[in-house]
Amino acid sequence: MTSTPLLDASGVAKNYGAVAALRNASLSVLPGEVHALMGANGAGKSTLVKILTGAVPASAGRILIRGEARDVRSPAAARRAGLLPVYQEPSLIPDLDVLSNLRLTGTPVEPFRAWVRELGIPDLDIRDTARDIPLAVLRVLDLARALAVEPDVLLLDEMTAALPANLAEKVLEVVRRQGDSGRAVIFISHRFVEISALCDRATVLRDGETVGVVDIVPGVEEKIVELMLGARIVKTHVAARGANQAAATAASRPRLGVRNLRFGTKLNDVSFDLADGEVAGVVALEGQGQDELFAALAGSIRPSAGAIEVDGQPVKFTHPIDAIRAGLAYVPGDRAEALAMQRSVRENIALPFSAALRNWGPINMRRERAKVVSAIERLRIDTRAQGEVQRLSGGNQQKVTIARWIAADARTILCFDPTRGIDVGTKQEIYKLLRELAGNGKSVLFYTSELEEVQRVCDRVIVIFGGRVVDIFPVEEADEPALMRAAYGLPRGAKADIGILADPHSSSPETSDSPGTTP
Amino acid sequence: MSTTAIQSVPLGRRLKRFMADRPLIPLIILLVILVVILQILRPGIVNERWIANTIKFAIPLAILAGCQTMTMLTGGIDLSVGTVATMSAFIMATQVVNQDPAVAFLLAMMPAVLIGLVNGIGVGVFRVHPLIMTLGTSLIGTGCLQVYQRTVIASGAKIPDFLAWLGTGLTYGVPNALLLFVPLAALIVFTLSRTGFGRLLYAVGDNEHATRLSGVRYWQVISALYVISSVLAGITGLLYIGLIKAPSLSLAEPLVLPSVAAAVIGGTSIFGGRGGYTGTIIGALILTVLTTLLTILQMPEGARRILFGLIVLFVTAAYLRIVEER
Amino acid sequence: AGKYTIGISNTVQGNGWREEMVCAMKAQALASGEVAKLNIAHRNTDAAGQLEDIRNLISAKVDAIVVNPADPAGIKAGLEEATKAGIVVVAVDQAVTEPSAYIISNNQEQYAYLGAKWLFQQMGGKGEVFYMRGAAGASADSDRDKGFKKALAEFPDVKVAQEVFTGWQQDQAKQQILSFLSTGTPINGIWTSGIDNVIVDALVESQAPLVPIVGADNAGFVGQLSSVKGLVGAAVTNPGSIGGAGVTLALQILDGKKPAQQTVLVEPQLWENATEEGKAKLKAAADPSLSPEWPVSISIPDWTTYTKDQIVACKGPGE
Amino acid sequence: MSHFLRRQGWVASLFALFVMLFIITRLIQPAYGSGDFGSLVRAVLPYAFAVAAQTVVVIAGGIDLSVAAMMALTSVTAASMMNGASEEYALFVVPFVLAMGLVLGAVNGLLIVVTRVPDIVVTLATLFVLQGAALLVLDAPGGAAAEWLKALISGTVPIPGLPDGIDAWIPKALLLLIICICIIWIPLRRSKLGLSIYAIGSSELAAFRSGVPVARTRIIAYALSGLFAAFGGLALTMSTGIGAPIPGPYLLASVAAVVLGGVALGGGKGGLLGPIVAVFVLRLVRTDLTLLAIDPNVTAIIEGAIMVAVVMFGAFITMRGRQ
Ligand SMILES: Nc1ncnc2c1ncn2[C@@H]1O[C@H](COP(=O)(O)OP(=O)(O)OP(=O)(O)O)[C@@H](O)[C@H]1O
Ligand SMILES: Nc1ncnc2c1ncn2[C@@H]1O[C@H](COP(=O)(O)OP(=O)(O)OP(=O)(O)O)[C@@H](O)[C@H]1O
Ligand SMILES: [Mg+2]
Ligand SMILES: [Mg+2]
Repeated sequence: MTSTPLLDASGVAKNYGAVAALRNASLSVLPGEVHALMGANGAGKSTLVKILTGAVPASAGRILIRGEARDVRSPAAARRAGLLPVYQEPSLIPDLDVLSNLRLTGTPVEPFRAWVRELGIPDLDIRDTARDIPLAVLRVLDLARALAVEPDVLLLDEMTAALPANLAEKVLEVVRRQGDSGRAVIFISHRFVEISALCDRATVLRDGETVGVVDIVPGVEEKIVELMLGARIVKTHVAARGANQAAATAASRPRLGVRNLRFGTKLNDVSFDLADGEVAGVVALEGQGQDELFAALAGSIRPSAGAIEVDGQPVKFTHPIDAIRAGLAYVPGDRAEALAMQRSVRENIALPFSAALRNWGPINMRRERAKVVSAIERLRIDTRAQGEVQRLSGGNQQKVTIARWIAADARTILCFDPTRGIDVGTKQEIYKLLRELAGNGKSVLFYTSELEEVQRVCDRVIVIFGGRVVDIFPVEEADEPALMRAAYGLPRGAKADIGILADPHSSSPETSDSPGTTP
Repeated sequence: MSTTAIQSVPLGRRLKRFMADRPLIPLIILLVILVVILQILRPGIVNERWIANTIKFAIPLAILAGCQTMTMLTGGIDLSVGTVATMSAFIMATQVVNQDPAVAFLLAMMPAVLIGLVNGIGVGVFRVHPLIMTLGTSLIGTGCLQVYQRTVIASGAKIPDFLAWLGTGLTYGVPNALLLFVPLAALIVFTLSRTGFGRLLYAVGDNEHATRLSGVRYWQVISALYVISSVLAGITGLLYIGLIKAPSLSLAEPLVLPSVAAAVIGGTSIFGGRGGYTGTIIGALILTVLTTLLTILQMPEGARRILFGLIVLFVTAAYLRIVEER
Repeated sequence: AGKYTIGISNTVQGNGWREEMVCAMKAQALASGEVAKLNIAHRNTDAAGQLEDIRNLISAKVDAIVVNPADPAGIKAGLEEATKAGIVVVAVDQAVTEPSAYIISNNQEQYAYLGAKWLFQQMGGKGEVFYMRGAAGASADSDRDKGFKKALAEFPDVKVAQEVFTGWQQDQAKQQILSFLSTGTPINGIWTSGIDNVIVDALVESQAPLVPIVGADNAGFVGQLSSVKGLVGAAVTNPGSIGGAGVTLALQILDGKKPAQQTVLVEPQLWENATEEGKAKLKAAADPSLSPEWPVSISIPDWTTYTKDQIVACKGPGE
Repeated sequence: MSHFLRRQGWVASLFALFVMLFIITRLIQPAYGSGDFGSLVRAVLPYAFAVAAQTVVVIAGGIDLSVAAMMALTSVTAASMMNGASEEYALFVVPFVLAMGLVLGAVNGLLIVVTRVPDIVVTLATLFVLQGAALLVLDAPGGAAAEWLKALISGTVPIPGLPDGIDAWIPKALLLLIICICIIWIPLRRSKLGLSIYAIGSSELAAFRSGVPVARTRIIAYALSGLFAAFGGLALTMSTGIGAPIPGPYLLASVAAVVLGGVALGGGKGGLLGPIVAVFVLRLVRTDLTLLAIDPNVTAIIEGAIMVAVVMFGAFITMRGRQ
């Protein structure tokens, strides 16, 4: 293929004050290609997308669209040039209903509806206000809106990160077909499975610079990781707990007990235990009640029936502080929910220290500093832009939300999809961290939308479907097909074709960063 | 990640970055420019006496602007400070005629605490927008003051000597009011930067949901905040009556809008999460000097107001330009 | 015992003068024994708001409306409607352009002229005067400005050193005078539009020379005229009790005793402390028991019949 | 249906409150009739325009502190231009003043966009500027208004096909208000521009990324606000027949009515109907207080308490709804 690239950017640079988000990035996308853009957290992927689509002006660089130099100054101009993004954060107007959002962007309604159905959301009411729509669905709508105008180049920034497996699959299918129809897609993801299932080539960014363009062939992952991380090659073996540990945890009294928990129509009867030193995974498709379960445990909502026990004592939470006092710390999936974006990393981490009325007085700065710094170091947070959390990259922001509870030394951590949008290196760190915490006797309840993580980190898997616990089984039995079937509410052992992730050909290269956890 | 290389940056850029990191400096420069203009227009005006006067009038404004700074940090605003200050001043001046000063003081501070509490509960518990809540309580307070005023028409009024000393007195040419203000300002600055409560104000204004997840009870923070704001306003009222020495039913009302302006000029964001008190103090000084400047100018009142508006806009815009990065 | 309902409309709240006016209305209504109920609309608003109040009073079917107009011309339509509805309309303090309305008013132009003339005489017919006006754009202020300018024209050697608008706000006035004093500009006299006691305070505090000052008959200032050593000044009466007179006039008309002309002007008096005779007047007038913002002339001979206790109690019929 | 209720529920309850107050008014003063209602509408008129001006910018995520000053300036300009001029000249004055409001409003928006100073500060500054300009136009209340303009808001017009009994309840002022607002608001609300105004209020970033020209939309929102304020200024001149350079109490009243009317101060939510019904409610409360001859000092307390109570009640309802 020697056709001119649809999009050709070179020498792109972007400075935010003293921070250079991009130094010398280049990207060239051919027609009919699904092109992966990869890089560690903070490498500048999102920034590049924003520049290409006119959301942010570049400090330097040249952008050619179909061989012509174009100055894309605004998202509207990019749209006219045939470039449509789906950004890392949802960009529907929260207070307008879906229909108005479509009219605002001049999106035709019928194609949009068709795409929405295709993407696996059959019952969307387009008079619903965007604010009331769950995050995952919003992302899909964002995508459908872009698809509806048949863009030449679709730019997807971590499109699948916040999606449950069933929706993610549909997205991947649709994206692949885009490539087949002669259009191009720029696809950002930290999940190698997706990259290898989908993409033709990958451009790798490191520290704001393009460090390589590779063809996606089986086994290339190793190379990409090397490129992405440069000298910092991490090869951690996050082993699940050993057998002796298993015995220990089984014997001890449960740290957290959930008994017949109900909440409205979302949670119907959830019961399980969480032991000291255990990491329990929660697996569920989108909207099966996992949000409510975590919210109830975090004290954000009051369950309508059932009981929560901590160390065998029944507890009632009326406010998150009650849960925190009982040692339960909640890390929400959406970092924007957890962070004061204009404040410093330090203040964000130290926030729980001042929460209680009796801690409103003068702060012991030395002690605080020590704790904060140790948490920062433990999570390896990139502190170049620590004055304001909003300037950190998405992944580093995510780390701050966890660091807070490490600093506060919480005994039980409720992690809701903590690795959403985090690069492989960082993911490894977080897995290790969670295991380490468990090793220190802490308990972790861990919901993840990436099934393969379950095997890495968890001791046990709790499967929720339709607001009920449908299965609980040890990690040894939790291979991806089994998890997938369970998540769909199918009995264990049944066989069903459930999409490309079950396809052995596309998931087989997934070895580079999942060393030997599958039995 | 590699450290960013120290490049040779042009001087102008470096200067700008230097000032951006210390937002107080450009504000002080703006203040000095205004003073210099004043001195050019009326040579000799900038003398010891003028400085003392300016400080005397800037202090009540600065304290009220402190109330605005703190409430604005949480994304709120306190429009009832004018009424609260007036109430405590009026009650003090009328009660001290027949009461022990200490009793009069307590009586004077009572409505302040009460209004602060009502504001706090309205905003913190019922989630009424602070603008409406404080506007409402300020209307209610004014009404109550009017009713109260009728019961004391015959008793006359008196300004306690201590307040007059504090409000107008000078010691070695230095206004006594500084004795109250300096510790108060230090306390506010310290509270905002080095206490848990101050941290929470910023955090609540930035992302309330996040603070909730960290275990912060919003209503506690907000109630405490509005009570503190009201108490500060009450104290301002007492100081102000010592300065003006004429109790009236609208004594401190004219300070309300300028107090908001002082906080904003000083760099506090009206949307919450950003700002500080030192900037506010300079903001209050800038406004006070500006008022003098316009009094001195011989021009029609209309033109004077136009100039005032334009200068406020220019000062804020210039300040933003300097402090803003990029 | 009374039979009439009287409506009152006032558009400035929280100012001592206006409060006294309202209390005088109440006290007079009570003292007359002819009024069953007062219906008072008393708030801070503009001419359009006063129109609303007047129309509400018409809806309330009052027998007479006593109004301190926000503007002479701006409420014409409302007053006309009131007259058409058979309601007696009396404007106090300022004139109105509606011909059917009766007016009993302090003569604002004369108020300024009298005070300014005395002041310029005290200054020996020459020198610089600090001219502290009321609120820019208020009609009482522009009337007073006419009187001041008239006096100024009679003394060609008197110059206005500085003209400021106090907005009838004490804090503003004090800040203005202090700023002005610190410029060191010499002045020979100060004319104020009724914000007076804070000016004396400012002069005393800053140990500036006490130049002659003209103010209004506010209790605070009248007290200062007798008590502050070395202060030469004059208080021009601008009785808030004019409100009581308005009620009396309305009742007279309701009782069928129409006055000879539509307009009754109450002429101001000047009390100065430069002569023994003036001092005696001041002494008689001074009333330290009053709130310092209240004018001391709490009654108007022939027009008001209440006692001091009644006006100070500020109670109307049925309260 | 549920969409409609969720969106219009607040307006509907406000309207119910208004009807209830109206019934109370009739109980207090059985003779309260169509003429009195006409008075109410005339009192509402300037407030309604002020609140419309405020609503537009609040929906766009801003606030306009210069509303009352803009009304004063347009009012004195109209009054001084019409002073001693012919009746026909007013035909020129009205569009001139409206255009002036539009342009000055746009300047507000432009300053906000260009200086990047927060809207609250810019409009505070223009508040002083406009007030000063009003004082330069007329240093004391004065001027005049054409008779036909004044007649435009008094009495009723016979509407063909309506019985007189009903016609009497539709005063000209109400028609004028409805027409002026409908001509501007209804087409706007349905247009892409209207959506853009909601969009920048709801989330500026999302709006920008959806291709909305944020700066232009903001300027237009402020221009519209200026236009409505100019209508308000004209309404003042029409009802009083003069222009007064000191702004009336319309600023705080407009903000209060915006919130009472269910428009979130953060922007992006609500409509124009709610705030205008809120203005009717507030004015009728005033009438009732006067009819009841309540102690005037207590009326301030009552008005404040009602404002706080209604908003608290609304907040309480939303809180309940959320749980
Ligand atoms: N507005 C901003 N101000 C200052 N620095 C910024 C800003 N936005 C991004 N940065 C910095 O630019 C760098 C690149 O950020 P970007 O969001 O593009 O990373 P990313 O590759 O998308 O990372 P992630 O995978 O975590 O989303 C980071 O170091 C970040 O701190
Ligand atoms: N300002 C601070 N700086 C650093 N660490 C702090 C600070 N305040 C509290 N901590 C630490 O955070 C943890 C929780 O402190 P906190 O005082 O909130 O205890 P708590 O869990 O509420 O106490 P208790 O369980 O006794 O009620 C402790 O480990 C404490 O040492
Ligand atoms: Mg990113
Ligand atoms: Mg990411």
